[in-house]
This record gives sequence, C-alpha cells and structure tokens, in this order.
Amino acid sequence: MSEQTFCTRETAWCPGCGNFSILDSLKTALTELELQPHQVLMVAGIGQAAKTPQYISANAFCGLHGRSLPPAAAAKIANEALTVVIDTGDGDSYGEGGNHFLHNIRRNVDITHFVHDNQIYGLTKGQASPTSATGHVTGVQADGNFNQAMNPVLVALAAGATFVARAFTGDRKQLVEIMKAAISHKGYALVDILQPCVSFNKINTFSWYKERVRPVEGQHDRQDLMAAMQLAMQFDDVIPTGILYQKEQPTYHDRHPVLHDRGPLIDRPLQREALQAAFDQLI
Amino acid sequence: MSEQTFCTRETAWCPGCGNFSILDSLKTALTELELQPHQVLMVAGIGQAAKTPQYISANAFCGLHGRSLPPAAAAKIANEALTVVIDTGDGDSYGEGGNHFLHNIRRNVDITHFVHDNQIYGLTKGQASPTSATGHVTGVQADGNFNQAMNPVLVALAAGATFVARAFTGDRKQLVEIMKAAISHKGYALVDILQPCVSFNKINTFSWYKERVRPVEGQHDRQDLMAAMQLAMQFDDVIPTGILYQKEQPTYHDRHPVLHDRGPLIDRPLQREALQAAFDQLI
Amino acid sequence: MIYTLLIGGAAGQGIDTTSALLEWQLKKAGYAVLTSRDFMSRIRGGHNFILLRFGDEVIESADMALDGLIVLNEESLRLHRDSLKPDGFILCDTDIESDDPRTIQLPMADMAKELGNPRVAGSIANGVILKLFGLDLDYSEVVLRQQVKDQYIEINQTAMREGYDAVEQRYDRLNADFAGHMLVSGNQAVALGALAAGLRFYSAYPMSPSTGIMEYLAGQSKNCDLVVEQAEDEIAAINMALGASFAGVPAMTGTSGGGFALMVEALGLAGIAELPIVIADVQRPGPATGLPTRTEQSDLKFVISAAQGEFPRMVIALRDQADAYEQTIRAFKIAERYQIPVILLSDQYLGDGTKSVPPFVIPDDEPVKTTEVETPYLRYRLTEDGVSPRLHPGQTGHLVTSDSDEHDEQGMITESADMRNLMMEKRMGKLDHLRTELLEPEFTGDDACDVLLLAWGSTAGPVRRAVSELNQADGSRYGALLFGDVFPLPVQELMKRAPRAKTVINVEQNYTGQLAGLVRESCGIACDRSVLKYDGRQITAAELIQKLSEEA
Amino acid sequence: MIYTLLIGGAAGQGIDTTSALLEWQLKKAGYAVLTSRDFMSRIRGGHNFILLRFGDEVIESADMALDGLIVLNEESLRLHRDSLKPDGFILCDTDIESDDPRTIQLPMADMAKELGNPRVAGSIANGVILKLFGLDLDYSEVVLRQQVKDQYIEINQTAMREGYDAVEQRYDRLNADFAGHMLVSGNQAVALGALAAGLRFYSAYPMSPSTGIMEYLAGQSKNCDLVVEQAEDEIAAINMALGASFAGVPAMTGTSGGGFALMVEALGLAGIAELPIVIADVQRPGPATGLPTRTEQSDLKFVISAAQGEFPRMVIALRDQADAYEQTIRAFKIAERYQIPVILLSDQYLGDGTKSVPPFVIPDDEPVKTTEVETPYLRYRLTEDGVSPRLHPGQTGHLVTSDSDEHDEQGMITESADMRNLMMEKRMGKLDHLRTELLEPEFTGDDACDVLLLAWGSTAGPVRRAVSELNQADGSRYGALLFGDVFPLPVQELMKRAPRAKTVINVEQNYTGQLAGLVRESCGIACDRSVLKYDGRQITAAELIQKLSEEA
Ligand SMILES: Cc1ncc(C[n+]2csc(CCOP(=O)(O)OP(=O)(O)O)c2C)c(N)n1
Ligand SMILES: Cc1ncc(C[n+]2csc(CCOP(=O)(O)OP(=O)(O)O)c2C)c(N)n1
Ligand code: SF4
Ligand code: SF4
Ligand SMILES: [Mg+2]
Ligand SMILES: [Mg+2]
Repeated sequence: MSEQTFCTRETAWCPGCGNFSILDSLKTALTELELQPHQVLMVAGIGQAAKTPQYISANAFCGLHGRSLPPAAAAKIANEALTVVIDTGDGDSYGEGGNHFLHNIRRNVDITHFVHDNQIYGLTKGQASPTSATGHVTGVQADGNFNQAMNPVLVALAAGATFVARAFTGDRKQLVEIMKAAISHKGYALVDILQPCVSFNKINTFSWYKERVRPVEGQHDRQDLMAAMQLAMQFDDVIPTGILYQKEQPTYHDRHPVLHDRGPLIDRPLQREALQAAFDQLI
Repeated sequence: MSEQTFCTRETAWCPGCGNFSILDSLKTALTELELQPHQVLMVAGIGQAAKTPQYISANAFCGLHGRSLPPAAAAKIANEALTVVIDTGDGDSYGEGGNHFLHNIRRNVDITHFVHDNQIYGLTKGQASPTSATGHVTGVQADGNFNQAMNPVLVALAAGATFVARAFTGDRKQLVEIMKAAISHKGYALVDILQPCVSFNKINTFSWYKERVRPVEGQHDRQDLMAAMQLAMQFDDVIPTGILYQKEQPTYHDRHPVLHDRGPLIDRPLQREALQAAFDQLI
Repeated sequence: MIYTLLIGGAAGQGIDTTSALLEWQLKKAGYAVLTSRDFMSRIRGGHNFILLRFGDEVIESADMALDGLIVLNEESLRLHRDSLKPDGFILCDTDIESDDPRTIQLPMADMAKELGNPRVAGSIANGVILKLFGLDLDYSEVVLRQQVKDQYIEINQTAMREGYDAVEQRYDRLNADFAGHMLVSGNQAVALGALAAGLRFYSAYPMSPSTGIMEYLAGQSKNCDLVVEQAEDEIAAINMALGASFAGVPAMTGTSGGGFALMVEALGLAGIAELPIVIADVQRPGPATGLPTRTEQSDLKFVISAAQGEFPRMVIALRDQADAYEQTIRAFKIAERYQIPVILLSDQYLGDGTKSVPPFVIPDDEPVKTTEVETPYLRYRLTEDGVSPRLHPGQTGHLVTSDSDEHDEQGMITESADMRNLMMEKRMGKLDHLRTELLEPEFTGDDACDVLLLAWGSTAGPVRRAVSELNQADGSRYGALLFGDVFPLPVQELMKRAPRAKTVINVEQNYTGQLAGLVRESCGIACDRSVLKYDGRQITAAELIQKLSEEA
Repeated sequence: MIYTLLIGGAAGQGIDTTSALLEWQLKKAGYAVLTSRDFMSRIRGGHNFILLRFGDEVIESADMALDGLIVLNEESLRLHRDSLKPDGFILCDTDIESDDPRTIQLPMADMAKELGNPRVAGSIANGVILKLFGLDLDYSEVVLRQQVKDQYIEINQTAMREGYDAVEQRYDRLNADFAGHMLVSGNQAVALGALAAGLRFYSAYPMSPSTGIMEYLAGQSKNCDLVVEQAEDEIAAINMALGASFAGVPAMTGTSGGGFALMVEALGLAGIAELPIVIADVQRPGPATGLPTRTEQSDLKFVISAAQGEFPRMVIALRDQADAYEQTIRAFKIAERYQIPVILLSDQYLGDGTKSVPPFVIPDDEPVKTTEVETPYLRYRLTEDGVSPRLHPGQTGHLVTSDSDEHDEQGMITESADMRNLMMEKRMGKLDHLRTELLEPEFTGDDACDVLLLAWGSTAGPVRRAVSELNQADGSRYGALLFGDVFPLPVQELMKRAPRAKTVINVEQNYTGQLAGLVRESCGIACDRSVLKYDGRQITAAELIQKLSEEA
C-alpha cells in the first residue's frame, strides 16, 4: 500500500468495532484517488459512525443527527471543487434522515454516502435501527422489533439512485475499490457497508456477515436495474456485495444553468448590473 | 349505486378538480363496505387533498403538513375498532412526510393511505412536488425542475408495502374497487391516485393521464413482486393502473403481544397489580 | 390626500392582476401607493380582497373608509358596502344586483366577451378607475408589458380604453411626485436585500406567506448567480443553507412559523458551529396551521427562545418595505461579522403588501474573505471578541472542522468542563459586542408625550399614522417607539422615555403582548395597557385610534 | 451522617453494574441512597464515574468530598484523588499504580480470573466496601437476583465474600431506617408516574438522557397493557402520541432538547386541536448536540415559548425522584382536564440519578370518560371555562372532528375573524382556570431570611441542603423558593418573600439565568445576583455555598 496522505486521529470507538476497517479503507481510498486533505469535505450527522469525520485529517462538518445529506449536497453546490464524502450511521441515514435519503437521490448532486450499517443504534446504546431484523430484542424492543427491516439498497434503487453498492467491513480490498468507484462516480453514490457492532448487535456479528456475504464482481451487469434489484433483495443466507448498479445520468450541476460549466458558486462576484436591472423593473 | 351512508359537505376546491371524483368514490367505497360514519376515522395532513376529511361525514383528524401517517397509525393502535383512512396530497405524503411513508410501510399497521397525486403543490399555488417531472416549470422551478421525479409506487414496493395500487380519478369504477380492496386489506395499503389539478398542473392534465392509463386487472399476478415493480416502473406513454401488489403479512397488531387478540387498547383498565409489582421491585 | 379602493372577489377571479395593473399605473402616474392583501386559503371561490390606497403623501397604514369598491361578485358587495364612505362609489358588472344609488354598473363581462376575451373585464374596470380619478392611459402599455403576455397587451389596452370612455372624472387628479419610487412587496424587498448582500444560496420549502421570497429569487437566479433550492422539507432547507454557509457562500432560508418550528434544531447548530445564516420568518396566525394566509405577530417569543441550550442570535423585525431591504442587508452583515444566525421577522401584511418606497441602493462594500490566519489554524480560536477567523474548506491549504458537539478551538469534540466554559463564554460574549451596534427604536410623535405607545415590526406604519393623527386631533400628546431590533432588545430610548410618560401602551398583533413581556424582562418597565389584535387582519391607524379612545 | 463514594473507570468497565449492586445492598440495609452519573458520550474507554452517597438521613445533594474512591483505571485515580478526604480510602486493583498511603490494593482481577470470570472483579470490590462500612452480605443474593442472570449469581456471591473477607471494618454501621423506601431514578419515576396515570401509548425516538423512560416502559409494556413505540424520528413520535390521544388513550412522548426541537410544530397542533399530551424533556447541555450525556437546565425559555402562535400549555420542572412521580401523575390530570400539552422538565442529573424515596402510591381515582353530551355534538363547543366535552371517535355515535386550521365549534375550518377571536379567547382563557391550581414553590430555610435564593427543578436538592448548612453555620439567614411549576409561573410566594429579603439570587444550571428572566417578566422582581453553572456538571450544595461566599 502506498504511503497515506490522510492520517487518522485517536478514536472513541470500541475495540473490535467494524468502524476501524471503514476508517482505514477510507484513508486508503482517498489517498489512492490522489486527493489532498484540504480538497475533501467529510460530512456526518450524529452517532458512532458519524464521528468518522473527526478521525480523519480532512475538512469536517458534523451536523445534526439525521441531517448529513442536506449540508453535504449544499456544500457541493456552493463549491463544486470540494470532494464531498459522507460517513454516517444507518439510523442517521435511514431513520431520522430518511426523508433526505429519498430526496437527495432525486437531486443527484455529486456526493458520496457511506453508511456504516450496523443494523443498530450504537451511540444511544443499542436500540433497533431501520435495518434491524424483525424480532431483534433490545432494551427498547423488549418484546422484539415488530417492524419489518428496511432494505436500503433496494429502496435506493427504487428511488432512482445512480450508484448503489453494498460492502462489508470484513472485505477491505473490495471496500476500498467500491469506495474509490463511489467517490469517482458523477452523482449521488450510496454504499451501504455492513459493519459489525461488537457492543450492541449480537445478531449481525462479524461471523454472521462473513458466512453470508458473496461478492458479485464480474458476473453482474451493473446497468441492469432489475438484476440489481434482485441482488439487492437477497439479504438472508446469501448477501451479495459489490457495485449493484451504476448509471450515467445528468447530475444536479449538469442540469442547473447557474452551476453548469460556470465554475464554483463561491467564486462568483456580486452581479451589480443584474441587480440594478431588477431594481429598475420595479420603478 | 346504493343510497349513501356518508354525505359530503361544501368544498373549497376548484371546479373541475380531480379531488371531487376521489371524494365521491370514497363515499361510495365506504358505503359499499357497509361502514357507519362513526366507525371511520379520516386522517390528513395539510393541502388541498388534505381537506378531504373536512368534506365527508366521518370522524376527522387533520393534523400538520406531512404528518398524516403517524397519527393515523397511532389512532389505529389506540383503537383497532376504527377504520382509519388517510386522504392527502403527494407533497404531504412523499415530500414533507417522506420519512413517515418509508417507516409506516415497515410498521404495517392496518390503515389505508390514499394519495391524491396531482404531481404539484396545489394549496401553495403550484410548486413542484416530489412526483413532478424533471423540467416542469413553475414559479419556483423557474428554470424547470432539476430533480428526478419520484416513483412512489415503486418506492413503496421496495420499502416492503403489502398493498400497492395506482389509480386514476378518470376511472371511478376502478377507483372504487381499488379503494374497497385497500380498506379491506389487512395492513398498510397505499393507493397512489393520479389526480388532475386544473389550476396549477398544465402538464399532467386529465387528457394527459387519460391517454396513458391502462388498467392491469386480470392479466397480472398481484403476488409477483418483480412483476409489480416492472409495472410500477412504467410511467411514460403507458401508465398501468390497478392493484399492482398485495401480500398477506402479519400486521403490527398481529405481531404485538399487547395488541394481538386482546381487544382495543382504549378499553383496557389500569393494571393496578402489575404496577404495584413494578413498585415492589424497586423496594 | 389619500384615496382608498377595495377590489373584492372570489379566488381565481383575477383580483390580483386587476390590482397589479392599477397599482402600477398609479405609481407610474406619480402617486404614492400602499396595498394590503386579504386572501383565503383556497384557490378558487370564497372571498378575497385587496385594499389599494394611493395619494400625494406617504401612506403608512391601511384604512377601511373606502372611496371606491370594485366588486367582482355579490359577496364582496355585501361584505364591504358598509365600509364605503357616503360619497364613495361601487363599480360592478350589471349582472351583480345592487340597489345602492352609489353604484356604477357596466356590462363589463359582456363587453369583454365582445372584445374576444372574458378575462379582460378587469382591464375595463381599470380604465373606469383611471378616468374617475382623472388619470390618463399613458402608462397602460408599459404596465401591461410588465404584467401580461405579449399577445394579450393589445386587447387589454382596448378594454382599458372602453372602460375609460364609459365614465366621467369624479375626483381631483393630485399632484404627486412619487414616480421615481419603487413599488415593491415586503417579500420582494427581503429578496432584493439578500441579493444586494451577496446571497448565493437560498433553500426553502413552500409556505404561505413566505413563498414570495423564494419565487422572486428563483426568477433572478440565472441573472444574479444564485441557486434557489426547493428542499424536501424545512429541516432540509435550513440544513442545506448551513452547509452552503459552511462551504463559504452567503446563505439564507425563509418560511413561516410552522416551517420555522422545523428549523429550530438547526438554529442551535448554527449557534454552536458559529455559522452565519439569515432566516426570514414571515409570520401568520397560529397555532399550527391556524389562518395560513393571514397576518399576525405572534412568533416573537418563539424565535428569540427557539432551540435547546443557549447561543447568541439576533432578531430584527421589519417595519416596512424600505426597512425590509435595509435590514436584510444588515442581517447578512451581522450574521457574517459575528458568525451567528440572524432572524428576520416579517408577516403576511408586509410580505404580501406592496408599497412605493424610495429606490433601493446597492451598497458599495463587498464581503471580504479571510485567507490569512495564524497557524495552526484553529476554527474556534479563543479571541478577545469571541469571533474566530473563519476560513472556507478547500479555499486554502488549512483544514476547517466544525461539530455540533461541544468542541475545542480546533473543532474537535471535547467533554472538558473548562473548555466547555471557555466556549460558552466565547459564544455568548459576542452578544456584548453586538449590543453596541443595536439600533434603538424609531421614535415618532410628541417628545413630551403623556402616552407612549410601543410597537414592533409592521404595525410601525399604522402606529406612526395614528400618533400623528392623534396629536393633530386633540390636546393629548402621543408618542411611540417603533422597534426594529427586538433581540437583543435595545432599551436606552425606552428607559429614557417610558418614565416620563403617564401611560405606556403596547400595540401588538398577538394575544399575549409579547413585546411587553420582553420589555419587562429586559428593563423592568411594565406596560400599563395594551392594544392587542389577533383575528388575522392588520390593525389600521383608525382602528388603533378608536381602541385607544374606547379603553381610555 | 452521609458517606460518599466515587466509582470511576472507562466506559465498558462495568461501573454501572458495580454501582447498582452496591446501591441496592445499601438501600436494603436501610440506608438512604443518592447517586449521580457522570458519563461520556462513548461506549468504551474514556472516563466515567458514579457518585454514590448513603447514610442515615435524607440526602439532598451530590458532594465531592469523598470518603472512598473505587477506581477501575489509573485515569480515575488521577482525576479524583484530590477530592478524597484526608481520612478517605482508595480501592483499586494491584495493577493500578498508586503511591497514596490511603490506598487499599487487592489483586481483584486475578482473584476474579481465578474464580473463573474476570467480570466478577466488581463484586469483589463490592464485598470490600460492605465490610469497610460494617455491613454484612445479607442482601447479596436477592440483589444479585435482581441485577444479573441466574447462572452468574453464585460466582458473584463468592466474589463478594472474598472481598468481604479481605479487609477489616473501618466505618460505623449507621442505624438508618430507609429500608422500606424505593430506589428509583428520575427517568423511572416519570415512567411509573405515567403508568399510574393510565398511560397506554408512549412513542419516542432514542435520545440520551431520556431513553431510560422509554426503556423502563418497554419492560412494563406487556404487564401494564401499554404500547411503547420507537418512532422513526421525534416528529413522528409526538404526532403518533397526538393521534393516540385523539383516539382516546393517555399518551406521552419523551426526549431531550434536540428532539423537543423537532416536536415544536406538533406542540402547536396539540394547542389548537386541544389534545391532551404529556411531553418529558430530559435536559442536557446544548446548543445542538452539545454535551449529550451531561446535565443542564437551559431549555426553560425554549419550552415555554416553543411553537408559532399562542396557546395554553403548562410546564412543570421536576425537583427530585419523588416529585417526578407525583408531578407526572398531575401532568396527565391537567393535560386531560384542560385538554392542553403539559411539559415535564427533567435533566440528566435527575433522570439518570437514583435516590431512595418513600414508596409510591397508586392514586385511587381513575379518569372518567365523557359519553353524555349535548346534541349536536360540537367538539369545540364554546363553554364558560373554555373546556369542551371531549368524545373519542368511534366510542359513541357522534362524529369527532379536529383540525390544525382555525375552526368553528364543530371543528370545521373557518376564516371568520369573529370565530377566530372566540376560539383564541376560549383556548387562552383556560389558563385563567389553570392558574388557580398552580403549586407555589416550596419554601425552605429561615422565614426571616436576608438572602432569598430562587431555584427550579433538580437544583432544588442542592439548594435545600445549602440553605440548611448556611443557616447552621453562621448568623446569616438564608431562604429559598424551589419552583416546580414554572409556567405559568406562580408568583404569590415570591411577591410575598422577595420584597422582605435584602438580596435575591437565582441559582440555575444555565448561562443566561432563565428563571430570573421569567420572574422579572412575570412580576417585575429583578434578581440582585445569580449563581450560574453551565459546564454540564450538577451543582452541589458545597459548591453553591462556596460561590455564595466568594461573590458576597
Ligand atoms: C434529534 C436527535 N435525536 C436523537 C439523537 C440521539 N442519537 C444520537 S446518535 C443516535 C443513533 C445512532 O445510530 P446510527 O445512526 O445507526 O449510528 P451508530 O451509532 O450505530 O454508528 C441517536 C438516536 C440525537 N442526537 N438527535
Ligand atoms: C410545515 C409546513 N410547511 C409548509 C406548509 C405549506 N403547505 C401547505 S399545503 C402544502 C403543499 C400541498 O401539496 P400537496 O400535499 O401535494 O397537496 P395538494 O394541495 O396538491 O392537494 C404546503 C407546502 C405547511 N402548511 N406546513
Ligand atoms: S458501540 Fe458498536 S458501532 Fe459503536 S464503536 Fe462500539 S462496536 Fe462500534
Ligand atoms: S388547486 Fe388544483 S388540486 Fe387544488 S382544488 Fe384546485 S384543481 Fe384541485
Ligand atoms: Mg447504526
Ligand atoms: Mg399535490
């Protein structure tokens, strides 16, 4: 592995947590993409996963629980020169933040969304997340989770995402490759990363995932939406990982006359004449 | 048509609006299901469609914009004897209320959700809704809508809904049948109703829909999820309508030990002994 | 001299266009103009009206003593007839039944149909009004060009001419010199102020009566180089604006109280992350959905206390369209200078209403960006005035880190009690500096007043007018303090004047007298009486005068 | 006599279980117990501690003068050593280096390993403590049965015995009679109060430090016939609770400030739709995420002004675990009687901390349901006291209609100014009746006090204690008003006592002195000084005494 441009800081995660592998892979992916720390903006909400931006040497915006996508998309709109990467949790992304998930897919701003999907709320000590299995018993789900688990990858496909992948912390090589592809993808890219939580999720453990994940690399046509959906639906004895779907589609910037080919918004000066003309129209 | 048990009140809708047909069909459906007004709770958020509960003689709860699903689900949990029906808008259901949409599908409480999908924000005078087509020009989308349109029916299927239908205000017979099936379905049922807005949506007009809608009745296997998804995806020259998917799955009440087979929650007395036992545990 | 017209009809009957055409012709003819809009929350039917005042002096208040009533349906006639002055006139179509001798009836619908388009009936009425008030049709073309599509200009002109020819002049043509003024709504004024302050990113979710800001900005987006984004909800709207602000562009959001409610958590994020942002709350009557298209001033306490925890913020109430422009620019400057959220309080009356005001001027100074900093760069460096140098990510080689958790100077999460204290003191300390540049309330009236009125925001106009009328009328001496800056509350003028007055009365468009509460909390002064209104309709000078005398 | 222990270690080292076992044995042995929890926002590592006080008298306040320090890692030793009394002791494992002569070192980890389970080291320490304080192991089995799984009871008992045998008694066994008390946390007390009030539906989203309420209720769900629903977000949580309330069951939600921020809009819905609901805000330091696992009292102003528009609400601050139970029951009654939202203000100190209190009593009276009504049934019938008969949908043949828009008596949307006024007056008028049943603040101290302290919520205990110590210590005369009801603010006691005191001082866990502001607004009384703390740690009686003397 090449020398790292990005360094990591002391973390507050539990020993053995899957987050370490994500942090490490992220560092590698960013380094291999030859990005400089000041070019990268890491964004998150609140949670254990959401501390990732605090642990890597890049710009960081850790906002509110569930609200990683809106500031990330807007920061990219404000300054397209930034590489904007979100690292945050499943509760953050699909629970509290579910509405932003649906609608930022529609926006297709060129940002990358890594979800540390431990199928649990880690920071608040182990309640069910949207991806927790039906029946999962926790302190709050004392009689087992009554809700059906959400399949975020399938929902993303149905909502029109242009890059959808599933990864596993136990396969770092694949994870780094997917991360690089996701960051390089033009448009919104979702990577749902299966991440064992050693403290609170005693069901979806490292070995539980390990036994089930199967990389799809090679055999699968990434442009075939129905095939992608079929792979996405598999989440039982076999869990296919890899880039399930990728499509070239105009991004928000491509579609927006103010942004398209006019350079970063942050560099634009006050349009005095246009403004004066607007005044004059009202006289 | 049999005599109506439900009456309607004076409305504030525009002449020619598709909402009238929905209101009328609803009245017929409820009457034909032999429900009494006091047994029915109509729920909505805020918007033009969301005024429906005000216009029909039943119990009504019109809450906040985007927040029709949470009170509806909870009212059903509190009193399972109520037939709970939501009539509200596309902006309300999929925009402001998108997160509740995703998660109430997972809950699968036995409620029915009729979305008056006019692909526009009516009450606020014509801005793009989540289902508005890319490029749709409005006062706010002055240079055309940059976002991809959401396909709510497809998203509902991906999110695990157990009853998913698409209807059109121009086909009342089908609409009434779908409504009756949706209300009779055990679990969360979504009916996305294509509804012309004569005041603000000059693209998706009555005739625009009329030319495109094709009922799927008969030829289609409602239990085939992939087939349902394929039909759902069609939203161009041809728009298939009908019940796209239906599946028997345990409802929230079925899964919940406090609710299952124990009668309405509202009828339960204070469990003095259990509470005293809880006190005693702390002594 | 001020004339007052009321144009009433059902939603969808086109009173908005009718009024716009008239307002503009009157303004171009040199008159001062003021309108207020009274709409129902529906798209067709019901009853809406626009109150249109014009004259040769500055117009401060709406007024219900009507010179003319232009009614498009019978309900309007029924509802407003009693407000007509004895010598006033009613203009309506012949198919509306009216036994009032003051009625001018014309078969406008038929005339329009004959002209080939039933929708030009309003222009016939327009012509009638112009003639009655002794104006000519000089500005009809240029105004039509502004307001209607090209292919409809000619037919509307013809219609105006027909109306014009159908009646005789009744009122004096006044000699007014306001032609050089701008005719602008409160929402437009806010939008223009934001543009003048360098706005680059506006995100919002549609909500009456704030949507006008977003719509106006959307229309200027391409020319003025800004992105206007309709968010999926208000939570996204403000969080997007904060992301854009963090990235380095002037950002804003706007909404009404219900949407602001959803922005509360992110307001605190702006507070702890020290992100500049401007938020417009165009108030309407609550609670909850309330009366969604009407006016009220009941969000004051809400916005000054919104969000858990404590952080510096500023709240500015907008007093009229000119103030709206100036204060919006100032809001951006203060937000940027102190790295705090600034909230603008407008309301439906001001936001939807138009007024002719002196032309706006684009400020010379442009925001300067920090690029030189001490190393190591610390985003939250503890400085004397509490303001730390703000860099934008990617604009220099330095890394910019911010977090909604309590953090150290670098922006890293901390749980240290000492650092917590330092950071709280840093942030809250900014208020001390901000206090030095607060604008005291405007004083109007008699310096030696016995009765001191306190008002804020858009009631300023009606109160100003009432005070001047009262002081002219009888021997009593009235004065008023009209607050723009409301939080932190500037109290010097108040502390000077209140003790000298016999009676202090707060005049507010809410139930609880929110300004009075804030005043008492801030400086101990208790109001002796209050005039409160909470029915969703703007108080007029006349109404205020009446209430003051009633209760005296 | 009160003894004070501190148990410190990294997150994940099990200090919670260690403390729980000890607390319970002490309580069963008859001691009064009080604990407070000082946790970091992380799952493993860092530094957490629990302060455990026990004795033969009621314990009002935490205190940092430690008799014993039980440290599971070196950091804890380093951080807390200075707080140890000269004659105190340190208990730690032999692998922790300590040159302090007061150290009792035992190879607890090795002993535990030898017993066959490294996790029972805490039980060894437990045995040591019991012996030091002259207790026996009588309650070890019953307490272990409560706290650990059956298969671990025996090994833990053996471990306790080993620790017990390893040391000699040092402190007097006190003669305390609190064995019949309940040991309960603030969060549990709120949950139990809700259950006693007939709670049937609780919806919430996890958020420290409020999650304990939901967790406790979830555990009782099956036995007590209630549904506990984890919502997708706080917006859903409160809107679900409102739906359940509308349908007719007692409903509640709970959160901390950030979650409350998201509930603001729906608070107004409860206001206009007149739906009873109880909302617990377990406060933590803001703004935004702030210090998520620590304590503060900075949401007072926020919750009393939250939401656009104006509507009646009540806010009750909880003063301790016993008060929490009583006031939660009262909150449900008031919410139901006036059909309004009632907000309970708790905080992390109270919510997470346990205290032994007299056993709770289930109230006799059960809510009576309205079924007989005048016809036609009007959900919002205008009545003298503003309260309309509330039916539940489906429970009678009548239809129940509610709307977040302004509405008429039937619940149908209206835009009438008159009806608006009537409905505003109906709703706000309820406050007049509510005012008659407000509970005045508790007075503690010397009736003829020179210094009057004002405090609210969980600072009540420390203030009560400080006042009693101060009055014993020197000649000065102190008194304090401890507010529970904070909105509307009961002011009779205050107006009676404040003018007689030389100095009025507000004691609050926030930066701006929010109660002082509210007091001044409500009755014009300005505090002369304040003692404020905002570092996330609860004020103790000792600290307060020091601050009062410092600044005097
Ligand atoms: C508005 C709001 N609600 C709740 C919380 C409490 N909270 C913090 S993190 C979290 C869940 C974290 O779960 P997830 O996003 O899956 O991240 P993980 O900790 O599992 O990595 C919650 C509920 C909060 N900070 N803000
Ligand atoms: C929190 C909040 N934001 C915004 C609004 C304003 N608003 C009322 S209805 C509506 C959109 C209605 O669109 P839709 O749900 O599609 O219903 P339609 O009117 O088209 O039937 C909006 C944005 C509101 N009432 N509350
Ligand atoms: S709680 Fe779970 S997700 Fe959080 S750091 Fe520990 S192992 Fe990882
Ligand atoms: S605005 Fe559109 S949706 Fe609303 S009533 Fe009119 S036609 Fe129907
Ligand atoms: Mg998680
Ligand atoms: Mg719509």
